[in-house]
Amino acid sequence: MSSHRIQNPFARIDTSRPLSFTFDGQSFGGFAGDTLASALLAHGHRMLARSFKYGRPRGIVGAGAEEPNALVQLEAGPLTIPNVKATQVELYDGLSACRTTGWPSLAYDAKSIGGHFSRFMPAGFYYKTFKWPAALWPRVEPIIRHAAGYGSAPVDPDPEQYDHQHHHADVLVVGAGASGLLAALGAGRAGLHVILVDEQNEPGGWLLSAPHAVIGGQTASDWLKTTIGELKSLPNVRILARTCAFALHDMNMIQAVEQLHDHVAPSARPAGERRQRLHRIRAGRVVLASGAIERPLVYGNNDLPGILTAAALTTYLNRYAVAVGKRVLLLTSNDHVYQGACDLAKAGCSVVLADTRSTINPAWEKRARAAGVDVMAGYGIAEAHGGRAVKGAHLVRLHPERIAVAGNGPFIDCDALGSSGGLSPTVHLYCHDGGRPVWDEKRLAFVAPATGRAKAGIYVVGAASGEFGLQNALAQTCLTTAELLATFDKASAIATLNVRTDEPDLQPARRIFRLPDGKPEGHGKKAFVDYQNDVAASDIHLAVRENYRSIEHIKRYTALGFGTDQGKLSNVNGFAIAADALGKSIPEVGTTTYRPAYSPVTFGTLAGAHAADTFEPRRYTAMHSCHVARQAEFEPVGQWLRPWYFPTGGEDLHAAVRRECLAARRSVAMMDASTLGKIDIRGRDVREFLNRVYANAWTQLAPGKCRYGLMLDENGMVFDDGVTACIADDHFLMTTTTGGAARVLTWLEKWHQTEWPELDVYMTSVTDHWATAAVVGPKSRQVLAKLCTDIDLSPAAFKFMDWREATVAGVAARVFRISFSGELAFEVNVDASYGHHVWEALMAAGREFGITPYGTETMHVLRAEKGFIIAGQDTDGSMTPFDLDMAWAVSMKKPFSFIGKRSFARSDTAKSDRKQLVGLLTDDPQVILTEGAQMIETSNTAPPVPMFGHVTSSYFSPELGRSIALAVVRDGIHRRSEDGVKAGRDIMYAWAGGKAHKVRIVSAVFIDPQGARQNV
Amino acid sequence: MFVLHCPHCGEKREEEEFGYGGEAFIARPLAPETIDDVTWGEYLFMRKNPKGWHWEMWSHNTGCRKFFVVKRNTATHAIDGSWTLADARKLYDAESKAS
Amino acid sequence: MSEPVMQSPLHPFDLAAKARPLDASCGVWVSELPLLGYVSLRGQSSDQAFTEAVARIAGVALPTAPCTFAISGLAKILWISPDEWLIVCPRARPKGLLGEFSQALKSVKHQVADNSGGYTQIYLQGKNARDLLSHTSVYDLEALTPGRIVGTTFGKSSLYMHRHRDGYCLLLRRSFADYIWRYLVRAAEPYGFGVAQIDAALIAGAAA
Amino acid sequence: MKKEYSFWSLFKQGLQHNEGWDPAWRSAEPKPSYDVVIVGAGGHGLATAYYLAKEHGVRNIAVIEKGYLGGGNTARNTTIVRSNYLWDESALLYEHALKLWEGLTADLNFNIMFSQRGVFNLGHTLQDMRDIERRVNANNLNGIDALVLDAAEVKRRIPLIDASKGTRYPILGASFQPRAGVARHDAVAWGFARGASKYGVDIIENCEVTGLDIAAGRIKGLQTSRGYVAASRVGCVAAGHSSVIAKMAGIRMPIESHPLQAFVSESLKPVLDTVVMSNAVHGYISQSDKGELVIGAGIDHYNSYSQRGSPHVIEHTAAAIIELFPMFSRVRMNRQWGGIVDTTPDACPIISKTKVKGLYFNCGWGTGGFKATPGSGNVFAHTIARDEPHPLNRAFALDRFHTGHLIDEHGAAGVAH
Ligand SMILES: Cc1cc2nc3c(=O)[nH]c(=O)nc-3n(C[C@H](O)[C@H](O)[C@H](O)COP(=O)(O)OP(=O)(O)OC[C@H]3O[C@@H](n4cnc5c(N)ncnc54)[C@H](O)[C@@H]3O)c2cc1C
Ligand SMILES: NC(=O)c1ccc[n+]([C@@H]2O[C@H](COP(=O)([O-])OP(=O)(O)OC[C@H]3O[C@@H](n4cnc5c(N)ncnc54)[C@H](O)[C@@H]3O)[C@@H](O)[C@H]2O)c1
Ligand SMILES: Cc1cc2nc3c(=O)[nH]c(=O)nc-3n(C[C@H](O)[C@H](O)[C@H](O)COP(=O)(O)O)c2cc1C
Ligand SMILES: [Zn+2]
Repeated sequence: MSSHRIQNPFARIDTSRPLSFTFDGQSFGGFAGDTLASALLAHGHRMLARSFKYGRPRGIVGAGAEEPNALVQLEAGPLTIPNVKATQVELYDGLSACRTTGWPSLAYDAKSIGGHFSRFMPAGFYYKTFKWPAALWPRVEPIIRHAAGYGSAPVDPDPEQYDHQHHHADVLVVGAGASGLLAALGAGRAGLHVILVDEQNEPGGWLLSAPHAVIGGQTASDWLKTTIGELKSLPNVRILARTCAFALHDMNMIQAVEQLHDHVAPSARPAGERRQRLHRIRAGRVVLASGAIERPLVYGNNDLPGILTAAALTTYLNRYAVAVGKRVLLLTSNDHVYQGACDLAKAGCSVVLADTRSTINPAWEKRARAAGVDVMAGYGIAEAHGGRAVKGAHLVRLHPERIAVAGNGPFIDCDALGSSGGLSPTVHLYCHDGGRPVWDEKRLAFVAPATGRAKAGIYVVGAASGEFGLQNALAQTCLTTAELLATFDKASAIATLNVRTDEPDLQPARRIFRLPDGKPEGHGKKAFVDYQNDVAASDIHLAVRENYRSIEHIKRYTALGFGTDQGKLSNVNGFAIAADALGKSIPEVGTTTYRPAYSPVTFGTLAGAHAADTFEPRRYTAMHSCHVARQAEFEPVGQWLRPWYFPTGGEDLHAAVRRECLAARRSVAMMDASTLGKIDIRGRDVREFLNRVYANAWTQLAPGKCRYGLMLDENGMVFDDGVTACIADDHFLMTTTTGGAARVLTWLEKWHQTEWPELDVYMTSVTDHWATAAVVGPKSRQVLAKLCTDIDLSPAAFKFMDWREATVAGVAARVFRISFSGELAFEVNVDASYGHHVWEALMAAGREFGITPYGTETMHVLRAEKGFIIAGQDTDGSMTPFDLDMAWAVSMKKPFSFIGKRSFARSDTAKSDRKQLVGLLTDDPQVILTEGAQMIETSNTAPPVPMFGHVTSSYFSPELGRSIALAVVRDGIHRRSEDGVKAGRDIMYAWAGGKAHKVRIVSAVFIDPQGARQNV
Repeated sequence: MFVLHCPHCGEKREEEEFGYGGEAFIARPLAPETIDDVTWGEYLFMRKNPKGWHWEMWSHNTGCRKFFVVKRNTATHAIDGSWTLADARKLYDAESKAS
Repeated sequence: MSEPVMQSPLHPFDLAAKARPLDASCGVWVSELPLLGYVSLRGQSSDQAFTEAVARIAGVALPTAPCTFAISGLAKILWISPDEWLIVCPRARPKGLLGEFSQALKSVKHQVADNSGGYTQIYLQGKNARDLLSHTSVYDLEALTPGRIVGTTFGKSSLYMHRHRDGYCLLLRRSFADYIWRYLVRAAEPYGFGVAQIDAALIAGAAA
Repeated sequence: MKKEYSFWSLFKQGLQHNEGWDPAWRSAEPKPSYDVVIVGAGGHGLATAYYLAKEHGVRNIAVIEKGYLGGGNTARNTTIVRSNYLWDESALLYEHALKLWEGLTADLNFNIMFSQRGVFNLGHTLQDMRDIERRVNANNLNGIDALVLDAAEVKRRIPLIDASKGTRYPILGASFQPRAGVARHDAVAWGFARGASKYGVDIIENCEVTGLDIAAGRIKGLQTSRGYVAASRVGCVAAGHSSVIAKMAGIRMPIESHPLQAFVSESLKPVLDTVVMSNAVHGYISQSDKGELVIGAGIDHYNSYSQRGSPHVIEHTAAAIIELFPMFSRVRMNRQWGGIVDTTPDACPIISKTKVKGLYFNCGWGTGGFKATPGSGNVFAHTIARDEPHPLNRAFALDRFHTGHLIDEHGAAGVAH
């Protein structure tokens, strides 16, 4: 048996299952049911950490989520977890943990040197220093950064998995203490769909620390057994242990994280299981039964290892069979510690209980003395003594009314010290979506009123609502639950439950937070409010002195409540001390904002399954496997993956593209164009509709014909383009860009539904239905002819910009004679189920002509040679059709003022010297300009240099044997050489990465301006 | 995180099923050519953006793909109701007349 | 020239090879209902001419109640929106249907479009089928009673789902099939996951 | 308030139990009238008052704040400071601010912990890289430091980043601005408040402006929750609330207020010594001097004044961060929060006179105005003092929404920052 372990049959540890673990490399033993904290305390291991700013020795203070000091690094390597609270680590065999602070060692911490000068490092220290010389700060900052921080992030990818689960429940109960269990029972018996979550490894809450309490004639432990038993038997109730509700969002959407792995030895973790699961619970009603956390009192040196909250001392004793000390000094302002004091005394500890109240609850005093507790009324602690552990404390007699020292008191030596300043209700979730806690002067607490947010479906029961006595808590839970059930028109089956307990009535607590030591604030020993951030009472007074008077300023100036405990122990003390310093009441000071997370939650849990290859969708075409088989390199385009180029025999991008381009220009090549958006549009008014949403005119287009269209936003700027075919008089098929498909469909629907519902037109996406192969090149007709015999492919019968129904490779197809390359080309569209078949059939048919598959890169080169734009590359949301020199694609005569038209007339948009799309030719034909190079007028580049536009597209054209580029240039259209401009205006420089290349501004069409080739 | 009632699907659905469509009832000028740049600019860019009740559009992206109108309080996130475009229009006009 | 062969979007996963008869080893059994016929239909349910013509051709009245579907001998008609339906039928049907509709609806406001290449369905069964969906979709599955169909989220994509026999049919777009399959497999892992041998009656049922 | 901050003063005060420190700024009661009233004591508002007093000799100034000073977006931003914007107008404005940042600690005698650790904007697609080239080249020609890095170089400088080809959006490269970095957001507000206060500016907190008094097209004063205040010039710097204040003057703004969320991890030992932003995967991250990872999410698309957003936005951002840094999957979120950002159609601010004489607006900074704080205050002070825009903010007048002269920075603004 380790030194501090006692016999306690009620404890929740299993002494028949010993476990071994290491801390900082040292081996220890513990039992199943222990936490890392209880197991270390069982060995009398006190100091676990050094403080953030002053490097002061620190030990375990709490017994759960409130722990500010004992942050450890759990395990090592890929499975390591930084900053876990030792009080929340369930022990398993072989567990290994390390401290996160204390350098070079816990015993000797470099920061403690600073500690000696702590008076020169008050709150706001950094803001006042290292300002001069300017060069100083950059050198100091890295040192500060290395002194900061607790645990270390892993450096390897996370080997474990996470997921999300969505629930829709009638009632979610947060907290499975006495109150939560009872509320769940009420809702469960009423037949509602109930979820009960508790962040601890087993239900029970405080009752697990008070096993001797009596409820309706049963001991607490029996009451728990029966109650939990019944809940488990109800099919409509689900209990989730190790599940922390960390956030409450609008309309009662609660996020809760369930721990599935961390309490199990890595070797024993079931494969395929998740480490953590995010439960997203949409609850009709929420019952907050989240209890309360005892706050410590604030006095000199109150941060010594061995000083805990009284509640924690009680919990370690009753739940973990650990007597943290043999000689225990307790300090309280209220009744809550008395039961614990009795239990400690009964367990054989010598217990002195100093009560700051001069008149104390006689009933409790009787019980305490009977148990052998030495009770001292009207005493406080001036300061605690000790180095790496508490050795004792210097008591003072307190003035019965004023917060002042009335006289000297004894020095009590002790090896454990616990204090209680009262309970702070756990109101966090009540406040996450805008709720505010209310200061209750009688209970000396910020409480969440039981039905304060009933309208929103949020109910609060038990300690969370300020009902601190067990019986009151349970009685109030019954009432509140009945109110909740009434909103479901259900009667309560727990209304008449016997919840009588054996506690004496509560006597009011004393209103005291910072104990007096007879000295002005800041003169005595540092009295800590927020342990994790080394915030002392004097820092709060200093902040106020410097006019950081809003509680939010105090928080931000001192870092009060900024830590990984989010001020669970410190905030209320901080607010009260601030009120004192400000001469205001506590409600006037108010609280800081409670925000998620109640307890920290891993990024992995938040991401859930949206990681690795399911991070975001990858969309594939029906021909994808054909491209994979041909070793294509892929490029993400929107959500899609498209073949970028098809390297063969170790080719690089340029070699492959060169080969692919020449094939398209000289013989035949093929591209997968399936990703283009396709929208089937039908209705009597379809032409009128197209007239409104496109810049050009659609009234005349005959069935069997296609037309290119520009789509503008209302600001007059091009945002999408594509070819639209007339299927029948009232029926069109629109194509959009790959990335734009979804946006365009929503855009069209929005205009139709919200502005022009009277138009007779329907739109349906058929993007996924069609697989499209673009057969491109002089020999494309021959290839197609081999597979398509039921239509006349001759130039006369099947003209450029025509489309036909046909059978290709035995499959019904729509063949479009359109071209994005300027070559003779046919786009074969088939039911995607046949996409693979048709692609392979075309490849086979084309083999004799050396048919060459090509990807997006070659597609870009081919279209650039023709001066065809790519929306999103040659446009950036600031280009009108005129800027693109595409006036031919705008019909200003259309009666209806199409989308974007009016904007052309605005003074800036109407300017003739806007940035316009042109072609560029470099002096040196081998030089390929950088896409994104800036256009300037001189080769002199001493900034600031006036810029006139930029290069949008740039390639080496294998066909021309030279480089070509597209650019947008201010007044570009009037600078083009062809149009015989004033000498020199056509000469500019394209500047990128420090190099300026001389270029000539030319037409954007580099090949076949008459379009002869596509018409053959 | 909202639950919105889709008047077309007749069900309450989670926010993630919807897309936000911005301020409702911004009428497009009937004869854009006849109005000046300022008026056109107002239509294009100026928004009420009230702190309080807001008539706004949402589209049921994963469901019926219909646009509909929600009256929501931008300060409290309270929702007063949701309606089809046509029904909402009537309520909105009535409200505008009242105030 | 080789005979035309169809490929379902999940073809690359070669489910046939992985398929086995149902047993107790898995909580979730999945199979694809491949290569069915899908026809998108739009029109006004207030227009008698439209509803009657459709009823005549489809052999069952158009479901006009939101989020419901109707089954006839030859097809299943899914309500998508107040003016949109998706007809699921055997693969041979759409060609005929399209003709018949266009004929019958000549003078009626409507739209029909073959979407057969654009969709596939996944059938989910097993004791944890519903649990699985609670991981992938935000929808309240309690409300997904037999006879109802809803479009909702699936991971970062979306799909339509409805009950079928003692399982669920997931109707999804072709290009998302790869993502949805991977997502589903990942989500099912904790429950044990198997590819179920596909039974012809099931496909027929799904089609009608 | 005369006391300078220095090692020496710290030492002296330390010996006196730090009891001798003066208020950092003077809290004032509203006077009946002021020459200039600034509405909104955020970083921008306080900077405006500071420069009005310091550079334009205006004496009788009040800054009126409905809450606590610096409690708006200044209190809740992820503090990224950079000037590598695309268009000349914005690049020069942000660069003006960056130059002021570089001397701000000394100027204010307040260490605002400006840390020039560099900012990466990752490129994940070919188009990203084109845009990066375009932006970096423009920056260089404007005399702004910026460079294009390839994937290998990104990996070398950010060893933890996943630069493998297998990711959803493989990293192809990045733009990098060495002089960019982060600053301590609260210190900026406090430093400017202290500085302005030294020049006699009245800083009035917990005082809400509830109405504007306008007669004959001229501003006369303001109604506030603490009474009427006369003023011949009023500068509104209310960020998320700009539309609300504009409405008091019968003006509609091209602004929508959206929630923008952020979150921090628990405090960790240093793992990331720079700032990483990615539009494609949609997240950005840095590590503060206190050790927490500071992470910004995208905006919620609905309008809101609630300072909170929807959780799926945070979840998506966490996923994005893991996509970039798979090891952070096991790191824990400590706290999340939201602000109210004032977004404009072209992702550029409005620093402008209005149709009401003497009424000026500085708003529309949306997701990215912290970086502009000193520059914004500096040019706005000029605009108010001279009743005409500073050359650097002429282009940011309201009339651009009528002429069509938008300055589309969506590319450079991208994700919130
Ligand atoms: C989560 C988040 C992350 C961000 N990240 C970055 C980033 O990394 N880099 C960056 O450059 N920018 C960032 N921003 C944007 C940046 O925070 C803002 O653009 C900038 O802080 C605006 O400063 P401000 O002083 O104008 O506004 P604020 O600080 O919001 O000040 C406006 C003030 O006006 C007050 N006010 C409003 N109405 C009234 C009234 N009626 N009467 C009196 N006072 C009133 C408010 O209370 C507020 O204090 C971020 C914003 C958010 C929310
Ligand atoms: N003396 C003390 O320190 C102390 C502390 C708490 C309760 N009590 C007493 O115990 C009795 C019963 O109290 P109760 O049932 O109202 O509270 P409780 O403290 O017994 O139970 C609250 C439970 O809620 C859980 N919880 C809190 N926040 C949570 C979250 N966000 N997610 C998941 N679980 C969460 C806790 O783990 C705990 O089990 C009362 O008489 C009360 O006064 C005493
Ligand atoms: C850069 C930055 C870092 C922050 N770091 C922390 C932190 O370490 N701990 C913490 O509790 N809050 C941190 N916060 C969040 C603040 O506590 C607070 O939530 C935020 O300023 C918004 O204010 P509000 O929550 O009061 O509305 C940080 C905020 C910012 C802007
Ligand atoms: Zn719907």
